[in-house]
Amino acid sequence: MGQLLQFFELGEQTWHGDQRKAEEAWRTMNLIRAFEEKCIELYKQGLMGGSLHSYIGQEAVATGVCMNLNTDDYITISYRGRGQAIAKGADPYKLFAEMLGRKDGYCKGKGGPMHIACRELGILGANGIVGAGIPIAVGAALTAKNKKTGQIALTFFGDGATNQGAFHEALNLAAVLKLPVVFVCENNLYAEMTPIKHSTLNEDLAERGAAYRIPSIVVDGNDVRAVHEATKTAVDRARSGEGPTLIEAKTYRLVGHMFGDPETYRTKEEVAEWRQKEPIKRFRQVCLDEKLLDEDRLDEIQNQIYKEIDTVAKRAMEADQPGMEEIFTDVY
Amino acid sequence: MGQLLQFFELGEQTWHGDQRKAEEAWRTMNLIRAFEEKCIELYKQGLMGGSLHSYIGQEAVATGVCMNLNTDDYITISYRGRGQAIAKGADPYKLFAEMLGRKDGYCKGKGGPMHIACRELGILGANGIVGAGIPIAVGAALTAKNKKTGQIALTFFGDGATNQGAFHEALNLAAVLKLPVVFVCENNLYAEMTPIKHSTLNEDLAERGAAYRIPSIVVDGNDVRAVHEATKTAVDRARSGEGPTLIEAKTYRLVGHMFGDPETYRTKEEVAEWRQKEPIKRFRQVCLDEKLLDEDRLDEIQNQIYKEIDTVAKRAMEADQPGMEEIFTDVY
Amino acid sequence: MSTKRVITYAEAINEALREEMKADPNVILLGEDIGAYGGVFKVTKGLLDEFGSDRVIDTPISETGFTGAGIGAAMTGMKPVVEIMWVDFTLVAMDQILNQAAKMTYMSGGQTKVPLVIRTQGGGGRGNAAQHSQSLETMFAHVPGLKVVVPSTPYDAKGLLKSSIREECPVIFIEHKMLYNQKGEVPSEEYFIPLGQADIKREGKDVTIVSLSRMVHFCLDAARELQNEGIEAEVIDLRTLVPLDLELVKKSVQKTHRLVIVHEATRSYGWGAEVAARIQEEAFDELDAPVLRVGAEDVPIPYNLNLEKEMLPQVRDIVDAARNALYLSV
Amino acid sequence: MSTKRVITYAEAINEALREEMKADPNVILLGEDIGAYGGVFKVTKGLLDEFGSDRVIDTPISETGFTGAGIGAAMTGMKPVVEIMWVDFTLVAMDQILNQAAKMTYMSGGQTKVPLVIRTQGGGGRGNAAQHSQSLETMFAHVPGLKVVVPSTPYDAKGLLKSSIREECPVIFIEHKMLYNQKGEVPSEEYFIPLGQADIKREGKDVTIVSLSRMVHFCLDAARELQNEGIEAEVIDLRTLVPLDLELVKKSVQKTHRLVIVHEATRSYGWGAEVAARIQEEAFDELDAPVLRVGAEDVPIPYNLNLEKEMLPQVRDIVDAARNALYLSV
Ligand SMILES: Cc1ncc(C[n+]2csc(CCOP(=O)(O)OP(=O)(O)O)c2C)c(N)n1
Ligand SMILES: Cc1ncc(C[n+]2csc(CCOP(=O)(O)OP(=O)(O)O)c2C)c(N)n1
Ligand SMILES: [Mg+2]
Ligand SMILES: [Mg+2]
Repeated sequence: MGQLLQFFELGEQTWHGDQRKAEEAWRTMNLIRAFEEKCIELYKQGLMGGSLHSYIGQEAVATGVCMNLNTDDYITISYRGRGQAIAKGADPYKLFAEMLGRKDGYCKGKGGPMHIACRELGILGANGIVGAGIPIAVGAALTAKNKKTGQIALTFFGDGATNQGAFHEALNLAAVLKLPVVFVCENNLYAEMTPIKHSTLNEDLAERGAAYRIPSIVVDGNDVRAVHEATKTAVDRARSGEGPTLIEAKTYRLVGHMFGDPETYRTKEEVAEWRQKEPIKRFRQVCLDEKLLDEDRLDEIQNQIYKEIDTVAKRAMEADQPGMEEIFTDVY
Repeated sequence: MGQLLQFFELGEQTWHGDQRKAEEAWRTMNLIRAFEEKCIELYKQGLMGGSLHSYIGQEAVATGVCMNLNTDDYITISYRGRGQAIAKGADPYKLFAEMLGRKDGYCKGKGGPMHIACRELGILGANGIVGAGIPIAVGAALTAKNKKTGQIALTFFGDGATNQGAFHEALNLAAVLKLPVVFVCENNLYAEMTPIKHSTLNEDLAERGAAYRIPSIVVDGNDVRAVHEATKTAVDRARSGEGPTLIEAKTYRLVGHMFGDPETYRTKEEVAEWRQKEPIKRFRQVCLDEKLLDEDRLDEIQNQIYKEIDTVAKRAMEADQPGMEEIFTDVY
Repeated sequence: MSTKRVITYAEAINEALREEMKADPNVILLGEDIGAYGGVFKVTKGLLDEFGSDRVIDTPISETGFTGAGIGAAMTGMKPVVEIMWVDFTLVAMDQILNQAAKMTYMSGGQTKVPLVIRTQGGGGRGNAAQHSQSLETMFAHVPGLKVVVPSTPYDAKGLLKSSIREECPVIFIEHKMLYNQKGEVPSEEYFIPLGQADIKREGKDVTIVSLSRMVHFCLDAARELQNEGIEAEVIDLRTLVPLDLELVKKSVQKTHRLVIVHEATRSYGWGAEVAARIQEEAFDELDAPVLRVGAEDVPIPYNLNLEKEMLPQVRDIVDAARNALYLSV
Repeated sequence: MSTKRVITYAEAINEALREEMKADPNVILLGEDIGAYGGVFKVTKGLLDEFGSDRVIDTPISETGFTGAGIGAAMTGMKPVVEIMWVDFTLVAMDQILNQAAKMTYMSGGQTKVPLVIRTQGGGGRGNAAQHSQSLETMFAHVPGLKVVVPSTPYDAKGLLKSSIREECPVIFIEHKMLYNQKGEVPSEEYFIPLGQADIKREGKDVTIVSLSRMVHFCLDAARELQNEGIEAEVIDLRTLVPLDLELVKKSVQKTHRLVIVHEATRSYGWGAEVAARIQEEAFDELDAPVLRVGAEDVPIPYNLNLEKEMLPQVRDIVDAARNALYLSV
C-alpha cells in the first residue's frame, strides 16, 4: 500500500515568477477571509438563523484546490462551505443574500448557510450531514465518465467525516468504478470539539484513501501553492481517466467550530501557534520573498476586497425577503 | 501500515499429537456439514420459510475460530450463521426446530434461519442485514471491557460486508476504544452473485483492518488448524487488553448463495477445484498424515454424527408449532 | 388495451426499464447483482447484455454509497434507477433518501432537480422474517419531497414505472415480492400511467375498500366473498401515496358512506391513518360509520409461516371489517 | 411537588442522567462531544468529571457504529444512553434503530432485551433549515419494538427520562431544541413518570387539543386566547407516542366532543393521523365535528425565518382550528 501514500513536497520552482497565479490566490484567499469575517459580524447582529461555521484559517485549501477546476467541474461542500464556493467563483452578493435568507440568495433564502448551491458553477450543494456529500460527488463523477464530458467531480469534507460510513462506501465505489473524482479531506484537527486524534488511530487520514487503493496525498493545507500543485496531480489523474485521488490537506480553523463555541477544548497557545502559520500571512511572505507581488500590490488588492465585501454585504442586507409563496415551490 | 498486515503460516508443530483437538475439530466440522446438508433436504421438502443460505465449504472457519472461545464469549453472526452457532455449542435440535419455525426452536420459531440467537452461549444473534452485526459485537466488547469480565466478543461476516458503512464505523470505534473484539471476515470470494474482486480493489481484505491500525491476519480458511492458530493470537490479544484484531479467512462456499441459486456466475471448474481443497476432506488427510486420528475413528465419528443429525431432525419435524399468542409476546 | 398479452409483474417492470433505457440514454441502472445475474428477482434480466456495463452497473454492497451516487448522477443529467434489493435495506441508506434526495431541490431553491427512481420490494408472505418482510411506504410518504408508488398489477407496475422514470423528482417505487410471478394483461403498445391517479379495481355501492400493492388482490377476494352475501364493495387501488388521490376516495365514499382501509404495513401510524383522518376531515357528514382500518399487527414480523399469516391482514379480516362498517354482526 | 425549585429542561435532563448513573453503574453514555465539552446542548455537562471516561464515552462521528455498539452493550448487561445530536442524524443510523434495536427481542424469541435509550433533539424554530429541524417521531412510532417519548417540560423530561432508562426495551427520547432553556418546576425529591400516561396540561370543556413537545406550549397559548372568547380548551400532552394513552384522549372527547391535534411534524402521514383515525374509530358517536389536525406544511423546512415560522404550526393556526372544530367562523 506504501506507494499509494505520498507526502507532497513543494518543488523549488513552484509558481516561480507566476504573478498571475499569485494574484489569483491572494485575491481569493482574501475574498474568503473578508467574506467570513463579515458573516460573523452579520451573525452577531442577529441577521442570520441557524449556526455559523466559519472557514477562517483554511482559505488556502479552497483556493489552492479550486484553482485547478473549470467552471463546469462539480463540487460538493459542507456547512463550512462558503470558502470553497467563493473559490469556485460564487458571487459574494448572492452568497450574502443566502446567508441572510433573502430572495436574491443562491437558494432564494430557502437553503441558508448549510446548503449553498449554485448550478451554473457546478456547486451541487453544501450538506448539513457529515459525510453525505461524498457519495453525491461520486455520482457526479459517474455522469462525467458516462457522458465523456471531460468534467471531474471534487468533494470537500472534514477530518471527522472520514469516520462516517458514507465516506467508506463512496471511496470504495469510486475506486472500483475508476471515476474522475477527487476527495479533499480538510484535516483541521478537530471535529466539532473533539480532536481527530481521539477518534481515529491514523496519524495521516490519507491512509484511509490508500486503504481502497486510491492514491492519496498528504499536503500542507496552509500553503496555497502546495495545495494547488498536489491537487493538480489529482485533477489531471481524474481528467485523464486514471480514477480517484484523495488529498489530505492539513490545516487549522482559527475560530470556533461555530459562532459561540467557547473553544474550551484547545489551548490559547495552540491557536496562537497556528496563527503564526496561517495561510494568508504565510502567502504574503511568500509573495514578498519570491518577489511575486510587492507590499503595495498586496495591500491594494486586500483593501479593495474588504471594501467590496462591505458594499456587497450592505446591498444584501437591503435585499427582499422571499415571498411566502416560496414555502410551496421547489418541493418536487 | 505494513507490520499491521500479516500472512499467517502454519508452524510444523501445529497440533502435533494433539488428538483431542483433532477429534474436536473433526467432530464440529462434520456436525456442521451434516446439519447443513439436512437443512437443504428439509428446505427442498418445503418445510422452511424464507431463504436458505448454506455454510457448506466454510466449516473450517467456524470450527477453528470457535475452538478458541469460551461459552460466555459473545459472537454475532449472519444469515449464513448455523455453522458458527454449532461451533459455539448450539444444540442441533433447537437449531432444527428454529429452522422449521417450531416452538422448541432457540427463538420459539419467531426468528428463523436468519436470526438464530442463543443467550446462554453468548450467541447474540444472526443478522439479515449485511454488516449490521459488526457494531453490535463491538458493543458487547464494550460491556466486557467495562465490566472487566475477561470475556471477548467476536463477529463473523462476509467479504461483501466489508463494503458497508457499518463495517467501517465499527472497526474504527473498536480501534479507538481498544476493545476486546475479533473481526472474522470469511472471504468466500462472492457476495451473493458478485465476485468480491469486482467490488473492491483490495487483494486482501485484511488491508481494510490495517487501515484502522488494527492488526490484521490473512489465513487459509480451509485449514482448520491454521484458522485455529491465527485466531488464537487474536483472542489472546483481545483477552489481555491489547485491542481488536481482524482475521481474513480465505474460503469458498461450495453451494449457491442460497438454495435455488443457479450459480451462473461461476464455472463448474472453479467449484470443482475448490472441492479438492474443501476443509473436511483436507482435514481427514491431515489426520491420517499426521497420525492424529485413523481411518476407522474418523469414519466412526462421522457416521455417528450423521445418524444423530437424522434423529434430531426427525424429532424437530415433530415438534409443535408456536401458539398464536406468541405473535404478541416479546415485542418490548 | 388493444392487445391481449399476459406477462408477469417482474416482466412488466423489466419491459418498463428496457423501454425507458431505449428511449433515453441517460437512464442508467445501479444496484447489487443486477448485471450478469439479472437481479435476485430477475427484474433486470437481459439489460446488461442489451445496454452494457456503463448503463447497468453492479455495485458493492453499499446502499448509502450507490444511492448517494444515484442522487449525484441525477443532479448532473442522468436518470438513474437504483435498485435497493429489499425495502428493509433502505434503512441503511435513509439519510441519502430522506435528507438528501428528498430535500435537494428545495434546499437549492429549485436549482437542482433529482430525477431518481429507487426501485425496491417489500411485504411479507414467504417467511422471510422481521428484517425482510416490512412494508415501509408510510415513512417515505411522511417526508416531503419524494413521490411514492406502490403498484399492484403488471399493468400498473409498467405504466407507473415508465412515468416514474420521467418524473423530475425522486420517486420511491416499491414492488411486492409476492407479486413478481403474478400475471396480468399488458398491452404491447407503449403507455404511461400518471402518478397520483387512484384506480377503481372493482365497482360497488355498499362499502369502499381502499388499498394498494398485494393487498388489492386480497381486497378483491374479499369483495367476491362479500358479494355472496349481497354486499357490493368498491375496491380502490391508490397506486401512489404521494401524490394521494383523495378525490377518488371521497367520491366513492359519497356513494357508499362507508370506508375500510387495508394495508400490509403495521397498523399503527401507517398510511391508513392518514386516509382515515383526511376522509373524516373532508367528508365527515358522508360517513355512516367510522372509517375502519385493517393492517398488520403492531409487532415485528415473525418467521413462522402460521404466525406471519395471522399477523398480516387476510381476506377474512377485510370481510369482517367491511361487515363491521355496515354494522352487520361479524 | 413538595419543593419549589425551578430549573431548565436541559438541567432536568442532566439531573435525570446523573441520578440514574449514580443509581446504576451499568448506565453509560455514548455520543459525540458529550464528554469534556458536555454536549453541544450542554445536557451532559459535568458527567464526565463525575463518572469518568469509561462511562461517558466520546465517540467518532459514526452514528451507525456507536448506536450499534449501544445495542450490543445493552444486550450484554449495560444500560447505554446514546446521544444522537440531532434527530435528523438518526437517518444515518436507521438500520441499527429500526432493524436491530426494535426487533432484537422479538427475533430472539424474548431471549435478549435491549435496554437502550437514544436521546436526541428535533424541531424547528431557529433557522436551522431542512436537515436540522425535523420532527421525525412518527417514523419511530410506526415501527413496533420501540417506545417513543417526546417531553414538553423540565418536569416531564426528567421523570420520563428516568423511567426510560429503567425500561427493558429501546426507547427513543426526543427533546426539543427550543425547550432546552425553558424553565419549570422540578422537585428535588426523586420521581418517575411512567411511559404511556398522557397528561392534562389544562382542563377545559369545549374542545380537546392534543399535542406533545414544544407544541404543547403553543396549545396552552392558544387556549389562553380562546378563553378570551369564552372557549375552554382542554390541552392534553401525550408525552409518549408509544405507548399511546388514547384512553385519556377519549375521555376528554367524551366531554368536549371536539378534537384538534397539533404537531410540528409534517402534517401528512404524521402521528396526528393515527390519533384522529383511532378517535373516529373508537368514539365516532362522540364527535360533533371532524377531528382536525394542525401540522407543518408538507414541504422541507426552509431556512428563512419568516418562511419557517409560517410553515410550522403557530398559535394562530391552533386557535383557528379550535374555532373551526366549534363551527365558529374563523
Ligand atoms: C451525521 C452527522 N453527525 C453529526 C453531525 C454534527 N456535526 C456537525 S459538524 C461536525 C464535526 C465535523 O467535523 P469535520 O468533519 O472534521 O469537519 P469540520 O467541521 O472540522 O470542517 C459534527 C459532528 C452532523 N452534522 N452529521
Ligand atoms: C444491507 C444489505 N444489503 C444487501 C443485502 C442482500 N444480501 C444478502 S447476503 C448478500 C451478500 C453478502 O455477501 P458476503 O458479505 O460476502 O457474505 P456471504 O453471503 O458470502 O456469506 C447480500 C448482498 C442485505 N442482506 N443487506
Ligand atoms: Mg475538522
Ligand atoms: Mg461472501
